This record gives sequence, C-alpha cells and structure tokens, in this order.
Amino acid sequence: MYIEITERAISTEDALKKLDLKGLGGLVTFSGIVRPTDIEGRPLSHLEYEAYTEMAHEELHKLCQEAAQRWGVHQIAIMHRVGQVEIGEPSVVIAVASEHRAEAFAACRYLIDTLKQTVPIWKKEICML
Amino acid sequence: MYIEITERAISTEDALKKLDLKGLGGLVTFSGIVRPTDIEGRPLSHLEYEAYTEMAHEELHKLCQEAAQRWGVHQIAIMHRVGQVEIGEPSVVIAVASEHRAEAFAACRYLIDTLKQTVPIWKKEICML
Amino acid sequence: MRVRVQLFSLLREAVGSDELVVDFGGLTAGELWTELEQRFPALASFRPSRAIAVNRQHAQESQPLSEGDEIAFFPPVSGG
Amino acid sequence: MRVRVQLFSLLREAVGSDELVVDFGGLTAGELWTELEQRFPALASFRPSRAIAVNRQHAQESQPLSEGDEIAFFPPVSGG
Repeated sequence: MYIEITERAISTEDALKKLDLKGLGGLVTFSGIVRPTDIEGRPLSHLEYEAYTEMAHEELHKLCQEAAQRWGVHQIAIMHRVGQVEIGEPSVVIAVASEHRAEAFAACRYLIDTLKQTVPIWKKEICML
Repeated sequence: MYIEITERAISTEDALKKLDLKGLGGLVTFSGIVRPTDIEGRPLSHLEYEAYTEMAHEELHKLCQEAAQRWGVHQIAIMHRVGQVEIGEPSVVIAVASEHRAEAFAACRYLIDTLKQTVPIWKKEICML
Repeated sequence: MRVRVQLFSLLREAVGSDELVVDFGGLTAGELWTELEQRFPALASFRPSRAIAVNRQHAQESQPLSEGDEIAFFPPVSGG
Repeated sequence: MRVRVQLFSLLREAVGSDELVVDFGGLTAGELWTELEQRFPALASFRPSRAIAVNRQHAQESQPLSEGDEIAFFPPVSGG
C-alpha cells in the first residue's frame, strides 16, 4: 500500500511501479485529469490543490485498510497532487491489483469516490483572465 | 478507438498512448495478468492464446460502438495478446477515457466482461511439467 | 454448395486442421455441423457447447448458408 | 486551555492565516468555532458547511477538546 501527496507530476505509470503484481490477475487504474473548463463551461487556466497533508495521509491509509477488509485487495497505490496542476495533467492516480478483476474494479471505484468525499484536500479553480 | 490483437508484449502504457485525453477528465484502465496457477491451484508454465482474428476485431469494434452509445465514451483502446503469454504478463489491456469517471468505469468494466463472453479468443493453460 | 469452414481451439485440435472447404448438400449451419461430425467423429462430444459464426457474425444452428460463406465452429470463448 | 487551530482553503483565506494558537475558555469544538467567529466575522458565513477535525480525525461540534489538541476547520473537501 503506497500513498503519496506531492507537488510533482504524477502518472499512471508511476502508480503502477509501486505495486507488486506477483500472483495477481487483475489491475485497475483510475486517473483524474484536469479538464479545461469549470462546471459551467468557463475556460480554466489551471487548478490549485491544497491538502491537510498529515490528515489526508491518515484518511487515505484508512481507505486502503477498508478496501483490504471489504475486497481483500492489498496492492493499492494512491498519488494526489498539491499545488498548481495544469489542464490535462492528472491530479490523482489510483492503481489497484487483485487476484480477480471484480475486486480491483470495486476497490478502485470506492477509493476515488470516498477520497472525494472524506479526504481533506481542496481544489481551487483558477479562471482564464 | 484503437483495437490491436498482437503476438507482441502489451502494457497499460501502450494502451494509454493510443488515447487522446484532450478535454477529458476520467481515465480508467484494466489489465488482465496471467496468474501462476490454474483454477485448481496447479502451477502453470504459461498460457497460449488463439484468436479468430478478423472476427475478434469486428466483435471488439462492435463492443466499442456499444460503449460509445451507452456511455458516450469515444476514447477506447483494447489490446489483446495471442500466442505464448508468460506468467505475470498482461494478456489484455483496456483503457477508456471520458469526461467524467462514472462512464469510464462502467464502459471499462463492460468491455472486459463482454470481451470474455463474446469475442472469439481462446486461452490454453500449459501446465508445468 | 461449397463453403469454407474454420475451426478453432479444441475443435481445430480434434480435427487436426484449422480450415476445411466442404461441398455440402444441406441448408443450415446445424446441418453442416452434423455432416462434419460424420466425417470427424471426434467432433461429436463438442456439440453441446460449440458456437457458430457465419461470415464473422455469431449465428444459430438454424442459420441458412449460401455458397461462399465463411463458417466457423469453436468452443466457448475464453479470452481476456 | 490552549489549542492549535489549522484553517484550510476558503477558511484560511477568510482569516488570512493558516494556523492560530488559541487560549480558549469553552469545552467543545463547536464552542471554539463560535469564539473564532467572534474574532473573525468573515468566518460566520462558513458555519453551515464547514467541517471539523480533532487530532486529524473527522469530528462533530459536540467533540470535547483537551489542552494541546490539534483542531482543524475546513470547507467541504473537493480533492480528486
């Protein structure tokens, strides 16, 4: 289980490198990518993310433990950007490997959905001038 | 929409390179990896995959069109190995990008589930001697 | 009529060939299979599970065939 | 008691500081918020939506506080 909150760029490949796939059969990844417009269609310059870093780490760790209990998945990597994130860059990447695919899909979906609801990270949309 | 049935190694990274993420916000990938044992726990040497290649292409194309209709997702890459595939290697990789994550998750799950049910590809398990 | 028959996976192995060109007096895909069973008795045990494609489309036993069709018989798919 | 208060996102911007050390006469996280609102009226509009963490755990207004606790107030999270 690997958790990183970082100002540096992240990628699906980076998250995959943190997993030990030995013996496992299903690998699911999710990347959330910064879209060029806000919810009302206004063009964005970029996003700025801020985290309560220590608590965000602890909350993400709890989510991973919940996923392990519910679906028996132990190979999980979660990376989240803070600071300025440009349009088209991933702000979050999650990778989950499990013996069979159903568990990896369920856990990956749960992790991103719950991350957005409970983990103390905030996004600020910076509009185009 | 990109479909490849190939004797060469495939990877999540390869599939991602085939997508145009411009303007999209959610990216989901699935990789099916060859496990070291068969369903009864016997050690495997490797797998051999065989395809009715022309029909498999057409069936995969139909699946992509169904995913486009049902979830509005147009950025899909599907790669499947044929021939000998070693333990730990991906036999199939699917990548789906969409505006929002729900559609990418649903389409990716649909594609792998339906691929396994309808696309004319066969796996042969080669046991350890 | 003359049709091209492709066999895959265990059916290919049972017959020892991946493609047959068959002169065929019947009408449907199911009748073609029955004729193949007579020539290759090893196919008989696959009848309950084997699938059919005609011109690269999934098909039923009742599917009528035409001269030049590309027919395929294969066991349940197991890709992924 | 003396507690450390961290503020995030819009609350940080409203107060103009990301951390306060507060000498506090009340008992609960909700009472602490009320005291902060008196010092920083710009916080009042956030009361309906703001969340609370005590020692890095999500908490309710009724949560009793102890000397040295690390309290955080923040708007609804929006990561991902």
